[in-house]
Amino acid sequence: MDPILVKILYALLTLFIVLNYGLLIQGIVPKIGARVGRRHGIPFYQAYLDIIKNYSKRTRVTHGIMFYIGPVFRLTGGIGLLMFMPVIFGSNMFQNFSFTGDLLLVLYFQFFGVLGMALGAAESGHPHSAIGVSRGLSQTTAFEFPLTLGVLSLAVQYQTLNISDIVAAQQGGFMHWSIMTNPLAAAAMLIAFLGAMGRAPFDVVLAPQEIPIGPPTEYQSGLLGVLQLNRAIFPIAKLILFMNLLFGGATSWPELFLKTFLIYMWSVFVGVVFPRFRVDHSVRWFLGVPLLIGILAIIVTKFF
Amino acid sequence: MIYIIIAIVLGIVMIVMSIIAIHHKNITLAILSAGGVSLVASILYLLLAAPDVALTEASIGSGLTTIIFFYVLNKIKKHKHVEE
Amino acid sequence: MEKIGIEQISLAFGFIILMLGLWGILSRKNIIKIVLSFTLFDTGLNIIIVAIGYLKNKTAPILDSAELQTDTASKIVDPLPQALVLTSIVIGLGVTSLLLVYALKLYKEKKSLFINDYKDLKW
Amino acid sequence: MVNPIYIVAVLLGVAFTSGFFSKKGKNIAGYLSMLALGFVSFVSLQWLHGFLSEQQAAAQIFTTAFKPPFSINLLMGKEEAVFTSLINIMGLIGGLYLFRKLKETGSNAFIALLLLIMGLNVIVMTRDLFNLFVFMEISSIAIAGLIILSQNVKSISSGFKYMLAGGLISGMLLLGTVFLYYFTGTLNIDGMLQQNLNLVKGSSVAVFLVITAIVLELKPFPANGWGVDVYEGADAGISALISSAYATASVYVFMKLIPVASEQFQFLIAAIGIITFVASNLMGLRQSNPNRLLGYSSISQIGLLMAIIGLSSVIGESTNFIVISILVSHYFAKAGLFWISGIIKTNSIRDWSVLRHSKILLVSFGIFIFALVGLPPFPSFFGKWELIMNLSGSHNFIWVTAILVGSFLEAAYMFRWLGYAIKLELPSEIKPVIKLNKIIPVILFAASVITAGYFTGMNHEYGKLINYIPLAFALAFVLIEFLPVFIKNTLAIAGLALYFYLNYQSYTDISRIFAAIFLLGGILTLLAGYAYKGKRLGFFPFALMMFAGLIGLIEAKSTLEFFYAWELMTIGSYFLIIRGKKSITHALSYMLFSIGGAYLIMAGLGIASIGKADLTLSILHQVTEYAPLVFILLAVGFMTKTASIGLHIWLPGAHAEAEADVSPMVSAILLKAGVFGLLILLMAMGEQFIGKVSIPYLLSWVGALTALMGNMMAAFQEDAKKLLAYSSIGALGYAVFGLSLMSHLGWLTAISFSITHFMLKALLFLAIGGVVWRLKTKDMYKMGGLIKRMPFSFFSVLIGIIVLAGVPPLTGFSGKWLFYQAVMEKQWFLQGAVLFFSGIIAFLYCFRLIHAIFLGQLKDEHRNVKEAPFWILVPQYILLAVLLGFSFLPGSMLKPIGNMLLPFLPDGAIHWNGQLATTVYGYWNGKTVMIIIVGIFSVVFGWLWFMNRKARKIKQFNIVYAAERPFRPETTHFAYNFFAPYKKAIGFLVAPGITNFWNRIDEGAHAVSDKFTKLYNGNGQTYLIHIVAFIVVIYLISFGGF
Repeated sequence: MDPILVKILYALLTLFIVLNYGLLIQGIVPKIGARVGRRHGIPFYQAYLDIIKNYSKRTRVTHGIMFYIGPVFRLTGGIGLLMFMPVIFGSNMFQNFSFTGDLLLVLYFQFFGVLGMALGAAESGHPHSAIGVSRGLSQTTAFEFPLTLGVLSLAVQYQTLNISDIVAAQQGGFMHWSIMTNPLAAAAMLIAFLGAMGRAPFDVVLAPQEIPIGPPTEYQSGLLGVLQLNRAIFPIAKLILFMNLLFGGATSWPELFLKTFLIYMWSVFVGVVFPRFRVDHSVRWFLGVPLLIGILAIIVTKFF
Repeated sequence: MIYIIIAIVLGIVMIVMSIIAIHHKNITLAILSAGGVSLVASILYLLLAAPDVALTEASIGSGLTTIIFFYVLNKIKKHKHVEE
Repeated sequence: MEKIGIEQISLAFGFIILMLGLWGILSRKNIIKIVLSFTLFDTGLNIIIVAIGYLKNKTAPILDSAELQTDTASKIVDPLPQALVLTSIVIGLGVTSLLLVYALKLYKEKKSLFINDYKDLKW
Repeated sequence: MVNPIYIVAVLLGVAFTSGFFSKKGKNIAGYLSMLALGFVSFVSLQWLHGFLSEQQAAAQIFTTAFKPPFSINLLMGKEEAVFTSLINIMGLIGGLYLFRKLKETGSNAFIALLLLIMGLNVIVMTRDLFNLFVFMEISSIAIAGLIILSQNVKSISSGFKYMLAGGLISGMLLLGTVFLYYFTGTLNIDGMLQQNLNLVKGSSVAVFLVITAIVLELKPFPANGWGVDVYEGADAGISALISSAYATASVYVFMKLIPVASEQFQFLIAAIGIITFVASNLMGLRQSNPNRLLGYSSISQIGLLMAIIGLSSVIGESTNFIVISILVSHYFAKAGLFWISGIIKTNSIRDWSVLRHSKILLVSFGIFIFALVGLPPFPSFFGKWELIMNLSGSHNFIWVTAILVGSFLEAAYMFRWLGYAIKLELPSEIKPVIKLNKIIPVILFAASVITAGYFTGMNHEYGKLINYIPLAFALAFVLIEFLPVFIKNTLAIAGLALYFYLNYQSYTDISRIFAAIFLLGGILTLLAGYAYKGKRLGFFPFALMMFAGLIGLIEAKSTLEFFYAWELMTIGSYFLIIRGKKSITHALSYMLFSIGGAYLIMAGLGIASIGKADLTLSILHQVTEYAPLVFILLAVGFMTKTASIGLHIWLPGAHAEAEADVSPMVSAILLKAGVFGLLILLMAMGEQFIGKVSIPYLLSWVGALTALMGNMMAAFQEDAKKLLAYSSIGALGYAVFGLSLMSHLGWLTAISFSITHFMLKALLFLAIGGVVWRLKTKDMYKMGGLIKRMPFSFFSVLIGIIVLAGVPPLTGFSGKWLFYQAVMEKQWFLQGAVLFFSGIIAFLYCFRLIHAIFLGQLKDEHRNVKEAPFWILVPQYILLAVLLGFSFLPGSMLKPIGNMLLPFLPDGAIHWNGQLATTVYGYWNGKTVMIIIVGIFSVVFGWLWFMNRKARKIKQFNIVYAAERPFRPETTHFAYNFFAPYKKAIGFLVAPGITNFWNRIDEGAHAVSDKFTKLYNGNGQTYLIHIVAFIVVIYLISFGGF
């Protein structure tokens, strides 16, 4: 078979696994939260129900071309992010298309979906969408700064911007993981990770508890379904990225599930413990201590 | 020696007249004193072997200038008169 | 020390008159007085020039007598400064009269000869 | 040759004859006088021609049979021919200008004019000191006579002050003359020069008196209140005579006599001159009366000449060239400006917008100001250049600094004035009466100063190498201004295209890239010009002048050519910028920063030329002394154009207020000139150090902070074009950073980034320009929902911002990717992180730009807005096509650039395999990334489209709005202060500190100016005290051992 075709098929397989994993996590995590709070909670397959419901709605409305394309951008961004990353270390099958670009491509490609989504949401003309975008973008710029410093610190440490190489360098036991070899960078990145996941205390962007304020305000039916698919894929892609950079990657799917789940739980725990930040607070917060840690990480790796 | 004494006397006269010309409140007297300085100076020129300069100074520096001053002064006075 | 001659004395008086004139120019507030001080200033200047041109025991640079016709240059005083003074006196007259014309015109404008009144242009 | 004695004879004869004409005959007296002045002009010009064609030797003319010292002798040499020509022509043309006024007064007035000119002629020609005194007296009496013609109290009192000061000064001169005679036994200047006066005992006091008197004639600071008052009080025509003819003669007298003084005394006078120059220009800052302003300017220029002549022993043989070129500019310009002032008759420079009633006067006004400030192609440009080269070439940095500071101050008030004339509202009540005899002199002098500039250039060693063809092409458009835009635009495009076609092969590699940006970019932006209707007066000459300058930068071989081109570009762009509606202050600050930068460049090139025989640009390769200083001066100079942090405040306003197609010109193209300059500098000088700190390292921080500040400011703008302008500042910060890396990758980043930025900024400015064109507002919150009305513009902006933000797969990412490889290689991570942060902030404003304008709610008043004009869209879509092409095949652009850099930075750290780029750190395949993303996108889109093909399009207000239905788009469109939380969090970082800093400097200068001018209290007597005090102080300095 044509090697390209094989690659595409394996990529689709990856996508399928990740999608299901993402959807399940979406259901399981609230379920755990509910059980801890001694409530019954939603069924773990709730996310599947939502998607099916959205796709089977008969009323479908659109505000215009950008409104229509926005979710496409969003989902392309999520899938693309996954596609440009090696998922399972050492497995030829699950390298996806990571040979076409390095860490930088991944870092910048995150914004592809964000920007497209923001544009789509903006066309709806709903002020709440715009407010959500404003909040989201503001917060993103803030946590990206320590994140980048951390990533740069890793790049300095490993003298490469190639994700596979970074993962390779961490093999051989957890003492080789970046989180152990470069704790400062890891700290900066993991703090930034909280912002990237968009959970409490940084969830004012979507404001899930209130009447919907945030980019997807106007979306419904199939369009919302696309967004939900992305909401399943995109966080997992990010988790995989952090896993690759900080926790030595994964050599098999179970390892991947375990590591990503634990990383995910880190943001969940923080979210449970801390109250929500307002955007101006979170911006200042990210540009405070986390930024200093990031700078320190750079200095330490460069000079010591 | 006598020339020197004369020169000194002339000089003192000139200084005195200059001071009058500058400080006296009566403008007519002042103009006359200034003319006087010129006149005395022309005598000094004679002593300094410059007769032609002396002549010129006496006629122009002393005479003509004083006349012009009075002419202008008159015009100003007339003007003042008309105004009043 | 050289013996003091008439030219040194004249020079000194010339300077004194010059300075008095300058004093008048700088201190008087009446425009006519200022112009008057200018004539004094000029007179002092002229005295200085003539005194500089004067060399002792020489006669005037007018070649009328026969004895002066020979070896002229060593017997007469330097004629040049005297010529200069003549010119200077005439120019002085011109300047003085023009100053007076200005004084008159100024008076016509503001009915005042007080120089401090003419500060329309400044800064 | 006509014996020059006839100059005196004819003038005197006609003056006497005129005396006989009664009031009825005053016409005849007038014509006769003009005839006489024409004749003497002819005589002196004939001599001048003789000298210039080198057929003539200098001639001595004796008035009697004796030789000096017993007789008065006149000399007609080359300099005398120049100066008498200037004086006589001024007499003739100035007489023409004053003709009606003189005729009203009668034949006496003509006599005064003739006597003045005669006096000045003799002053120039005579070699006899006493003769000089006499004719100076005659001239000043004649001037006093002319001043009194205007029967108003200002004029008369100023004349009186003039007479008082003149009396004192001439007394001093006479005293000095007599003393000199006493000590040397001669009145002949040549005779004095033969005896070495330094050895003659006691002569120093005499020399002091004579020279100080002459210096006082030249109105040194602060003993010059009388001079300023005369310039203001006298009739403008007479002020022109004083400034151009009388001052010219005085300067020559000074030149003639200065060798008598000792070298030390010459330096003292030079110092006085430079103090006068700086102080007068400083005081000029706060003037609002045009004549008084011109007076200060006149005095300052003469002060400069005084300094130059005093420094002649340092400057050497080019002194005469410098003096004459600066003097000639001043002569034409000052006469012309005074004349224009006389036509306009206003008391405030704010009323000079009335000039716009007469285009030709406005043009002349501009020419004179440029000539005065010393911009090309006018004589003073070459003079000032030569001066600075000489002084800095001989280590006289303090003088250079003072001269440049003074010149800068002069430029400040001159350009403020020009701005007023071009931009301020027309006062309705004033309309100048323009008489033919008054306008002809102005035009004549304006034309002459250009011609003089050309000849000065031709007489300069490097000036004659300058390629004047592009400038001539630009100026030719002045002649066809009456044609409609369509034809002129076509001609301009054809001209640029032809020039590029003919020459691009002669440019070296990197120059060719910039030539393409400049010229092809020019053509693209000019295409948008077809959208304009009518004639578009004043656009094409200046646009093309800017392009001429840009071409010149590329073609420059010598330092002078480079500087000439730099200044030319500045002039052209200044006029482009000032075309904008509210751009008066922005254009001024643009000009001031440009001029300041240009002076730094000039000083840098001057210091670089130390010890070099020929001044080609290659001297930068071999700077031995003060290399870091040269580097800093040039770098800061270039960074005024790249608008780096601290020097950026001119840019936002200037670019925002400009017209739809001018903004891309000045933003996308012009800024690259600074990048080009920096590139040349870095190529030539390499890395320099201050102590142990590398200057490029400092530069990298400048770049990083510029990017951060620019982008952050952009995020908070409400004005769409201002947003783009700040974004340009930020983008140029990237370019500066890239250059500062001094590595192959760094430069590759910088150059490719420059190309990309050129395209996307042109694209965005054109698109937004088109929107502003239709909506007549630049405030984004007043727009919204325009995607429905202007889909093509929307698409341009969409692609533009994706490229700008550097999101893969479009070509903006290639810049980011390269940038990181370069940062990794150089290990400058902190700067890199700052730049990354600013790159993220770019998302904020990118989104805001497209959201507030095209998305959200459509306003009621925009429901019928049309798409942007076709011709504004054309260049956009050309650019779009190129951008998308590059995105698909980034290697095709980057690889050739990398090859071009190999000769300079041989370490080609990047390797290409098809479209796959690899460095030590990473890899990237633009083409594959593009294919993958497009693939995923189409699949998702296809699927969504399939699922939702029956989606219903709903109306504008049909949104989930808490069970309400909003009706007003204004309240529903969330756009104003879009990033409020962000501003609250870190807005303090963009508090206008730098603007305040510059404002405070400006205020400080004005306050000092105010203090200084208080010296001139208007009292004639005070002025006399100044004079006496001046004499005493100078005496104490030169004899008292101070």
